[in-house]
Order: sequence, then C-alpha cells, then structure tokens
Amino acid sequence: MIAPRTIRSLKRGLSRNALAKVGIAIVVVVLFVAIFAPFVAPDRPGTQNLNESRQPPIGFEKATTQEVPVKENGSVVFEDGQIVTENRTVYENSSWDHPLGTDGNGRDILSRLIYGARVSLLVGFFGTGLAMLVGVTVGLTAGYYRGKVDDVLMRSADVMLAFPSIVLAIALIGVLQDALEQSIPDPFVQTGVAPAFRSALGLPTGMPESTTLPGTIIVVVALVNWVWFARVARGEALSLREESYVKAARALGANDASIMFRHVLPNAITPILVLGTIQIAAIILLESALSFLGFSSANISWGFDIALGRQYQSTAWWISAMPGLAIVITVIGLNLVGDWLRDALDPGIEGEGGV
Amino acid sequence: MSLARFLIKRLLQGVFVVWGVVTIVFGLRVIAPGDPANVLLPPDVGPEVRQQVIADLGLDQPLYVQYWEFVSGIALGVPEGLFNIATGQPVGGLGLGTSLTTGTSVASRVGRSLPATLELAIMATVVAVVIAIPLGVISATNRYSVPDYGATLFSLAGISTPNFWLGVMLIIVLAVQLDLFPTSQRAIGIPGVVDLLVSGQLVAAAEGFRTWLWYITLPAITLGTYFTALITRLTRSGMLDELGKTYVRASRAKGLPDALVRYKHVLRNTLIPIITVVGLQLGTLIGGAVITEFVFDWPGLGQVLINSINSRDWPMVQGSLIVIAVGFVVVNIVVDTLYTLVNPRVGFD
Amino acid sequence: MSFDVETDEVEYEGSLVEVEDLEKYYYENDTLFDRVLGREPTAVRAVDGVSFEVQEGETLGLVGESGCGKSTTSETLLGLREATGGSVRFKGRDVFRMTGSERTEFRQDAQIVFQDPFSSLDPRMTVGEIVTEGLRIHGLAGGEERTERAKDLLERVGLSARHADRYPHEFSGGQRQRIGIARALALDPEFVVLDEPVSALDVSVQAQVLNLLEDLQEEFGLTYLFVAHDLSVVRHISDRVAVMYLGKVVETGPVDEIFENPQHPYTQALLDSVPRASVEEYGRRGGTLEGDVPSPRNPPPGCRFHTRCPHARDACTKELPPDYDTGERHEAACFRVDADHEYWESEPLPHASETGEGTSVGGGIADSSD
Amino acid sequence: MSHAGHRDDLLRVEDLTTRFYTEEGQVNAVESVSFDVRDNEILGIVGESGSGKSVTALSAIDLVDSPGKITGGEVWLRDAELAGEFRGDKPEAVDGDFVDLRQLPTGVRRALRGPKFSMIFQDPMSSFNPSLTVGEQIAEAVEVQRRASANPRSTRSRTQGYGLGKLLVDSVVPGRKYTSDESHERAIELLDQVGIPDPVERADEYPHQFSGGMLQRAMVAQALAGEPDVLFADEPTTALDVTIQAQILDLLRDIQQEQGMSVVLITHDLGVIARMCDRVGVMYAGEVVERGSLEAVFDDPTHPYTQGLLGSIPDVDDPAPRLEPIEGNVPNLLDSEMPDRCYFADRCPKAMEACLEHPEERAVEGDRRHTARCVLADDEYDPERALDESQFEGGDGE
Repeated sequence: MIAPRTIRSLKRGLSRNALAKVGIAIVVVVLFVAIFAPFVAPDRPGTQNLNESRQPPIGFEKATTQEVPVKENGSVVFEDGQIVTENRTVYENSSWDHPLGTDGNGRDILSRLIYGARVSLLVGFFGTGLAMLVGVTVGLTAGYYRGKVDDVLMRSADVMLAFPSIVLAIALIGVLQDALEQSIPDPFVQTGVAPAFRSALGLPTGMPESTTLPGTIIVVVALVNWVWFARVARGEALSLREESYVKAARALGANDASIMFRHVLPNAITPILVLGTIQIAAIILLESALSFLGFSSANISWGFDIALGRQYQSTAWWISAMPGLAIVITVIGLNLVGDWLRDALDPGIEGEGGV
Repeated sequence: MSLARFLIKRLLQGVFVVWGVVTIVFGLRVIAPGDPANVLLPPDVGPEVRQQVIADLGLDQPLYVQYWEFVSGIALGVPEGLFNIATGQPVGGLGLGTSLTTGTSVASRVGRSLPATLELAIMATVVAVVIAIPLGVISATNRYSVPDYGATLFSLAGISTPNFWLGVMLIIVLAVQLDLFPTSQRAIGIPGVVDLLVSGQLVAAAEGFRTWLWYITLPAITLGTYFTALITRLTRSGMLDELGKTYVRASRAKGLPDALVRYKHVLRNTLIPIITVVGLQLGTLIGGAVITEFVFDWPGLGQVLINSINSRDWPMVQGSLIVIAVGFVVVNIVVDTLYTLVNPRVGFD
Repeated sequence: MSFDVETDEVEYEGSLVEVEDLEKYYYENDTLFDRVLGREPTAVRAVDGVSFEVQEGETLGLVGESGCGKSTTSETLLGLREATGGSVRFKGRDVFRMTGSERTEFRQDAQIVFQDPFSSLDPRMTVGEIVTEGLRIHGLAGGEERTERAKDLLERVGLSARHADRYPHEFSGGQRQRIGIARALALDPEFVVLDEPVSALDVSVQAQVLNLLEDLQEEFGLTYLFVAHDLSVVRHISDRVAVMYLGKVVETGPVDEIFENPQHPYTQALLDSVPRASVEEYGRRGGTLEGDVPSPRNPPPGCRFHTRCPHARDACTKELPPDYDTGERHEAACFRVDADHEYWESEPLPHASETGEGTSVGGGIADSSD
Repeated sequence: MSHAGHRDDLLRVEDLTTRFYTEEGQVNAVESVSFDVRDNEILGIVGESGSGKSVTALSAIDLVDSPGKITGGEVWLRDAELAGEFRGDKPEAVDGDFVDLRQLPTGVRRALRGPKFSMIFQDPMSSFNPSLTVGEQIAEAVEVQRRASANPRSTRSRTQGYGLGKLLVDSVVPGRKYTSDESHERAIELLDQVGIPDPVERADEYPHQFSGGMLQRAMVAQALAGEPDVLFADEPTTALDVTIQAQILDLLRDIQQEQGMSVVLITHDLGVIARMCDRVGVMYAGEVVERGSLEAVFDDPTHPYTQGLLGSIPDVDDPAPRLEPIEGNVPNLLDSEMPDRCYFADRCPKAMEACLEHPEERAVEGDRRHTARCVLADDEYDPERALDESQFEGGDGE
C-alpha cells in the first residue's frame, strides 16, 4: 500500500534526524511494555500492601525525624495527660521490588504505569481511528462536492469546534455515564502463558485477567476530535479535485465514487496519517485529563493515579510525579514521530490538531 | 465589500454556530440513557417532588415543544440579561434558568465566575505571546544553534506535558517544598484585573496587585505552557517557510539590511496566519483553564462546570457550556476581523 | 490494436465536433450567507458564446492569451465542467444530453491530454495502471491482457515496456506527457483535446512530443483540438485556427490565411508581438498593444477588444461585431472587414492613434501618446 | 592570469563554479562558467531548464543561499574607486581598474547590490511582499541607496547601519519609519518612468491589485532605484502573455538605452534573445557551451546543441513540415552521475572519440569573440571517428 518512494523519503528523513530515532524508540518501548504488560510488570498493579505504603523510588531514600509516641511494653506512656513523644529518625527506604516506589496503599507504581500504558494507548488508537473514520468521510465529501454540501458540513464542524474538547468531553461523559464499558480479556494471562513465565522467574503471579476499556471515553474523544480530521481531509479533497489526473479519470468515464476511492483518498492519506500520530498524542493527553478529573471508569490509568497522589503532595511527591512522566515521555515520542512523518513526507499540514 | 458587511456576515455565521451550540446542549440531555428527567434531577429526590419539577420544567411536553421553549427562552433571555448587566442590576434573565442545587439564577452564578476564568486566560495568552514569538523568531533565524535546539526541545516538551500534571508538580515543588507561592485559591477579596477593568479603579489597588500576582503566577504558568510551546513551534516553522520565498531573495537583491528583511517583511507575514491558528486554539486554552481551575481550586467558570456535572445540576451545566461556547464564538469573530484587518491580501469580501 | 466497442459506423452529417454558442460562467460570493445578505452573485463570464467546428482528421488550433477561456472551453466541451449555456454536438449527438451507453461511447471516442506533466499523472499509481485505467473503467480487458496493452501503448509513444511498473516521479516532463498521450490512446478515441500539451516543456523536448502527436494523427486518423498560447507551435501543427480574446472567438480560418492575412486587429497584434528566433528580429519593437486584458467580471461593452485595439473607434463601443466572412471559410469579428460599415465615419478613441496603420503604439517611454 | 579582454568590459566572470550539497548528493549547478558584460549592451544567456542559467546570475551577485555554495571562480568588476581602495591591502584582488569581488569581504559585496548590480525575477507576483504596498517597497530600495551614500562605511557593517534596535524604535515611535518622504516621491517618479499610469494612486496599492505586466514594470522600477550598472533579468517575461511580453521587452530596451546600463537577460526563449541581445551565451548542463555575437551564434552555430536548439523551434513565418528535435533527456547534474566527457555526447548527432575527454572552450576558426566548448570549433566532423552507442557507460540511453 505504501509507495516505495514514500518509504525511501521516510528512511532518508530518519537518517538525517536524530530526534526521529528517539521518537521511534520511545513509541516502540511503550508499545512493547503495553502489549507484554503481564510479563514485564514487577508486581500485580492492584494488590495493596499497607506496611509498604509510600516507599520512595530508588535513590530517593531519606531519613526523616518524626514525632513518635514513646511506648512501654506495648502501651503508650502518658504524662500529665499528654502522650510522651520523642523524635526518632524514620528511614523511608526504597527497594528493588518497587523501583519507582509505592503509592498511598502500598501498590507498586511501576506496575500501575505499565498497565496504565495499555489504557492510554488503547484509547489513543481506537479514539483516533474512530475520529479519523468520521472526520475523513465528512471532510472528503465536503471538499469534493463543495457548494452547499461543503457549507453545511463544515458549519456543523465549526459548531463542534466552539466547544473546547475537554469541556464537551466532560459534558458528554456526564450524560453518557459509563454505559459503554468493555472489558477486554488479556490473552497472555488467560492462556496461562504469563503466569507460567512469571512463576518460572519467581515473580508474583495472579495478574489481572482483563483490562477495562473506557468505551465512553473513546466515543467521546472521537466525537470531539473528528473535526481536525475533517478540516485536513476537506483541504486535501479541495486541492486534489483540481489535479489534472482527477479530470483525466473523469474524462475516461470514471464516476465520482471511484474517483474518490482510487484517486482522492490514496493521495490524501499521507497528511491524514501524519495528523493521526499527532492526534493520538493529543487524545492521550485528553484521556489522562479526563481520568484526572475522575470522569474515566478505567480502574488503572495514569491521570487517575496523578489525582490519587495529590493528597500526598508534601510527603510522597513521587506518587503523582511518576505517572505524569510516563505521559510526557509517551506523548513526546508520538509527537517526534509525527514531526518526522511531517518533515519526511511534507504533507503541508501546519498547526492542526489540538487537545 | 466594506468592514460592516463583513461583520454582518461573520455575525450571521456566529449566530448560526450559537444556534448549533444550543441545539447540541439540548441534544445532550435527550441522548442521556433512561428518563431524561433524571438528568435534570438529583438522584435522591422523592417521587412527588420529581412530578412537581417535571411539570414545572415541562419535561412531559413533546420534545419539539421543549426544544422551542428552551431556544426561545435563551434567545429572549439574552438581550434582557445584557440589558441588566448594562444598567448594573443583578443579572436575572439570560434565560438560562435556575440552578437545582443553589436555587440562584444560572446566569448570575456564571456571570460572577466568568471574570476569574477570563483573567487566567488573558494572563496565559500574554505569557504565551510574550515568550513564544521571540523564541520562535530566534530559533528560526539562527538554525542549528543552541537557542534553536533549546527552543525546539522546550516547545516539544511544552505541547507534550499534560497541564494538570504540570500544575500538580508546580504546587509540589514551588509551593509545598520551597513555599514560594500559595498552593491554591485566588487572591480573596482583591479584585482581579478584569473586575478592576470593569469597576475602573486600577490605580488604587497597587498593593493588592502584588498579592494578586502572587496568587495567579502558578496557574498562569500551568495554563500558558502548552500555548507558549504551540505558538513557538508555529512561529518557527512559519518563519522558516516565509524565509524560503522569492520576495525575500528579491529584498536582499535590493540590498535591504537583514533586520528589515527579517522583521519588517518576514516576521509580519509569519504572524498573520498565526492569528487564525491562535483563534482556533483558544478552545484549547479555555479547556486548559477548566483543568487548571480544578487543580488550583480557582473560582472560575471551569470549576462551576465540573462541580455542576458532579452534582448533576444540569441547568448549571447547560449555562456554563453555552457561555463557554458563545464566548469562543465571539472571540473567534474578533480574531477573524483582526486577521482580515491586518492581512491586506484578504479583502472583506 | 483497436479496442473500440463501436461496430457499425454511425452516419451523421456536419463535422465531427460542432460547438454552438457555448457559455461557461463562474459565480463568485455565492455561499449560503451571501444569499441571506441578499447579495447578487457576480458572474465571471469565462466563455461567453463560443462557436466553432472541428472536421474529422483535422487539427483545429485554439489560440489566445491567458484568461481568454480557451482551456475552459476545451474542458466544458468534454463535459468535464458543467456548461452554463449553448450546445456541443459530437457525431451529430448533443453531448450535454447524453446518458447511459451514449455517454460511455462518447467517453471512449473523446479523450484529453493536459498541460502540467507533474499533475496529470496520479503519483500513487504505476505507469501501467495509469495508461490502462480507461480499459479497467469500461471493463474492456482483463488483467493479463491489460498489462500487454499497457506495454504496447508505452512502446507506441516512444517509451519502453520496462516502464510499466514504475511510478510517475521517476520520469522527466517530456516522458510524462508521452504517458498522458498513451493514456488518451488506450480507448482508441477518434477525437483528442490537447490542452496546452507542450507549453510546460523545454524547446527540445517540445519538438519530440509535437512530432509524436503528428505521427499518431497520421497512424490512427485522429482529430485534434490543439489549445495553446504559443503561435509558432500552433502554426506548425494546426490545419485551421480559432483566435480567442476574453471569452469569445474573434477570428477563425485556415492556418496560412490566419498567419499571412490576419483580418482582426488582435490577431495582427499577436503576430506582431511574437519574437522570431532569427537575426532580423534584433531591435524590432513588438509592443503594439497597450494596457492589460480587462477582467472577465465586467467585460467592456461592444467589441471587447476596443479598450486596447490600435484602430478602435466610437462605433466599436456600441455593439458586438458579427463574424464577417472574408472568404475561404475565414471569418473575423471586426467592423473593419466591412468596407461600408459606419465604423469608418466614427471618431477614433483617444488611445488609438489614427496615424500608423497597425504600427506599434508601444507602451514604452519614448512616444507614449497621452 | 591576464585579463586580455575587450577595452570596454564592465564585468568579467571567469570559471565561476557553484555547487548544491543536497541529500541526493552534490549537484554541479554551475561548472567553471566564464562570460563578460560590456558597457551599454544586452548580453543574453539562453538555456533550457536545469542548465544553470539562473544560478549563474545569482552567483555573480552573491545571492546563493544554502545548501548552495560558490566554490570557485573570479568576478572582476571595473570600478576605479573600489580598485583604489583595495590596491593597498589586497593587491592580488586588483588588476588595473578591475577588482575581483570574490576576494572582498561579504559586507563590501553586499553593498554593491543596488548601486552596481540589481536583479528582476520571473514571477512578479511572488517577488513582492504581499502585505506591503508597491510604493513602500520601491521606496525601501531608494532609501537603502540614500542611506548608503549618506554613510558609505556603515552599509558595509554587519547590520548595514540599520540593526534591530533602530527597527524597533522606528516601529514603536509613531511618525518614524525607515522610508523617508523623499524616497516615496522618488518611488512615484520611478513608477511613472516605467510607464505605469497614474503612479501616485498605484503606489498605495498592494501587489495583488496589479496585473502581471504592471507588476513586472514595478519590479523594473524597483531595480532602477540605485541606478545599477548591470541589471540581471532572470526570465523577466516568461510568465507573461506574448502581447504583454512585447511591452516589457520594449521597456527594457528603452530603459537600457536611456540609463546607458548593461543588462544580462536570462531566458529559454530564443526569440526573445534574437530581439534583445547583442551577444549570447548558450548554457547546457551547467556549462557555457557556446558564446559570441548574435550573428555568430544564430547564423553560424557551431556547438551541435546550439544547432539542435535552433532546429527544434517551429518558425511562425514559414513552418517546416517536420522539426528536428534533440533526442534523449537533459542529464541530472548529480556529481556522482556526471561522466568526465562532453555532457552532450550521449545526445549529440556528431559525437566523436575526441568527445570522450571533457572539451575546453575553443575559439571558432580562430575568432576569439566566438567560442564553443566542442571539438568541432576547429575540427571537421569525421564519420570514421564517430562514437557509437556502446562507448557510453551508464545512463538509460532512452
């Protein structure tokens, strides 16, 4: 499907551009981690272990002195009505079973990040796919037929644009609640491959059987972002229909539908795919914002963990910090890949797409 | 075609979009699963109260009647409401109905919280434009230099960082650990810039200004970062495109000094298209404000929206949505007119 | 190597292609909101009543400067643009009212080659697919047979069969035009519109393509409508020529008549302006016409050329000159052809100097009259 | 290297070489090109697309941007004043009244653009800044010269006497701007001089309100701002219709004679060359393959490429039944693919073994003023020594 020339200009773009290599590396690692989560996660994301709560990440151990009540053979000592306390240094040590530390309930942060990647990428891909489907169809039709069709379709797109995506998303979720929840079974765990692998390595087994996919969020995100695809697809259709090879096809007797599929769509696909990568990044930001605000029904997600960590902002900063870093790195990777595609294929879309 | 005709045409398009917005907001209620009434009513309300409210709000009417009442209510309410604002009376009308939880009129509650959001948005835009444009220009004019790589990496990180996480981290580091800034809230009792502009005694509040600034710094940085990064990237790539054009070579053939070619000619032509993109991205800014207000407990319209969704106070949600969307439409009309004024190529036709 | 569906030769009278008073208007500020604002859409009259015929086996040159509507005419003629008025008959049948099988047959009989080599071929398709797209659309040949036909066609236009599975970006401008020509030949057409086929090519490559077009016309008995702005190319390839100005045909006739005995002042000015590639040309001043082509949004009243014509008189601004017949099927739309027209008594217009008969008024500095 | 040239040479370019370092590899756009421009004459440079004619002009006035770079050659300009100034510390750059601009500092070369050299381009619409009025842009060109003559030393500084600081002050303080009122008046005079009707109103209009022909006239007006000695015109009429082209060619002729300046006219149209030029250089694949007077090159073309060009043009006055095109395609100028032989050999009907070495520029039958980069300059074509297909390595040959 991809023309050899496109592959060659992609490779040449790659060889010249170090940032592109970094971008691809990040995306590949995040994808790998998301797919093979059950193999890679050190611990079960959901298990709580109260006496290991709020462990700092490796390298951040610190001793803090804390007011601790004095105890004699198990009971607290009182002195004229006050509990006797003394300063005792409390070591918050980190350990290699929780390299990134643990959260308020002692759950392993690294495992939660790994499983969180699944939700974000799934929402990113499905959301972008749906938005692309709707947007490209509307955009191509509006751009190809122009006139009144174009006016009506693009005005309705303008109406959608009037709502900032996060605002419309919140409203939609407020209405839809979690009517569209899906739980997707995890093939590795269910077929027993992952548990076997983990017990062989002495890692705790019992990984989650399935991932809940926030269906509502995917629909909402697509409903909000299709407009960007519509705008790019319309622009492409408007310019492509003036190309001579489209007129030649019409002169050969081809009808509109076959011209749209054989000539307009294949040549419009490059800018749409480039926008797609940028949109996946934007949608991940949007999904994490929604789960941060508590509107996502996914049980493990980066945004939600950041929100959870806020209550420990003075004592355990890493609970909020780590998931945020995961988002930033993933989104940087996707944006770098987007830039590389845009520079190499030069589809001419500027500043489109947004949260 | 004169400016007036362009404005009329643009206002007409604006009215159409606002009508579309109102329809979508009405539609939201209809597509809610189950009985539409329970969207409008808090879950724990008793059956007789439920009947009473349904009768009051006319929810038992056929859909198109409800829709007509809803739209005409707003259409008639708005002029009346604006009139109230002009004459300084409490904002009663605006036809947005009354809040289910607080019983006060939606319009007044929204009206009171709007300045806080506007203030944040304006500060963020100012921060963005003041930093981003010079940064974009510097990195475009001396490529493959340290400032170029610096600006590119900064802008890349900027658009890749979720602003809520940036807010949380700013609070942890600057407010909690280093105690340089307040962790949340807005300067209470000290009128914000917008209120001052409205009430007009800016000078008297010099002392208040320092505290106001102290409170607004972290939220403005949180909200402004994405926007700054975006405009830096746009300025940089826009400038690079423009520098490749023939008229730049012709200007140098005339012997024009570099400063003139670069800033009077190229920068001006670079900024013109950016105005439209900024207009479009204002939606992102307002969206960002909603989150920033949640993180910093900033008493703006965004917070009103989130609280009203959580407390299922639908009239308040409707009011906030409509005001945000209408605000966006108005801003876009201003941006479009500005674009057409600045860009001689595009007449007003 | 004919693939044409047509079996019996349908009899028709008149010439292969007859264009009768063809009009094509574009409407500006015509959106929903302009309607609401009650603003009348302004019409750009790109083609404003054009008539001509193309005999079978002949090459009709359609020449004129940019904005005169020659390309719009050629595309509207084939139904690629929707005509605003007038009719086009192909083999006696009205093209704009064709439906079903009639239309399919017309699509096979009439084809087009475009000007810009870089936008006339779909970059995503191999050359073989491009050339035989017509066969695929009309289902005239299966896969294997189609690749064979593709190789055939490429060889015939001077390229090699090996090129069938390459992509357009690997070819030079001249080679791409050959591919465009091969595509037009695939359905064995009788009539081919050539819309400035060589204008974008360098002189040496231009000569190769012109020779190819002449050979193909010979071999397949093709009829050409050759649209161009380069007069020397038009003279080389055409049998008859129609000269267009601002949406109208001002003069038609056999090629030698037009070039050696031009009747319309515009044709004279065109011929006078063309620089010849010979030493005698040195120092010759060619600027007979002043000013610019008026905008087709509000064309000048009467004869449209009167604003620039060196012989313009008052009468020219009154009404549109008819197509006077000046013998040997040579027509020109100018009152000067008619000796006893009241044009000769009317006052010359300010910019038209009476002194020089067709000498150059020149836009230069030395003797600008006003 | 002695500069035995014609006594009224104004500009002498020798072995000018410009290369573009692109991703695909090194492109030899201009390959040791030599030509000279005399006082008060129009020199024509003709060639097809990709022949390097535009890059030659840009290289002469030092306007080549990256990835292009001028890698060799000398540009001798007759300027007594400049020669005097540099005779002291750069003796090797001065020869009599001539100065080799390539050896001078960039600031000095840049300061010559305007008073000594100026250039007009093919597409007028994209050669003007769309968001400034035409009058303002011409006034800018005039202002540069006014400030340069007022303070010659500063124009050679890096900021040319007008850095970002001054620009900021001018744009902030109302009433202050770069272009003075005198330069605006001069701009209107220039517009009138190039035949633009009611110049006062037109000066306040924007480029998109001008027709192609009118805007090209405005570009000529802008080029005259510094009263240059040499005007480079890069395909000035290619984008125009033939009747408008005729007007502009007449204008160029009148301006050249009135100002007594020299014009280097670059075009692919041999008709335009014949009408305008006193002497001609024919370029192919980055090299000047033949140069001489108009009569010499048109009536006695020596290089087979020149003959091929003249043969493949349809003649509007008496159409030949069949054209004789030059077979094959123009070579791409990638250094890796350019064979070390005559670049035209694989398309040349008269290629001989001698053509396998890269030919030098030779005088045609001893006449120094008419040279060709071909063995046929002073040798007859001999079929026995003809080169056959097999001896060409590489190339598709189709």
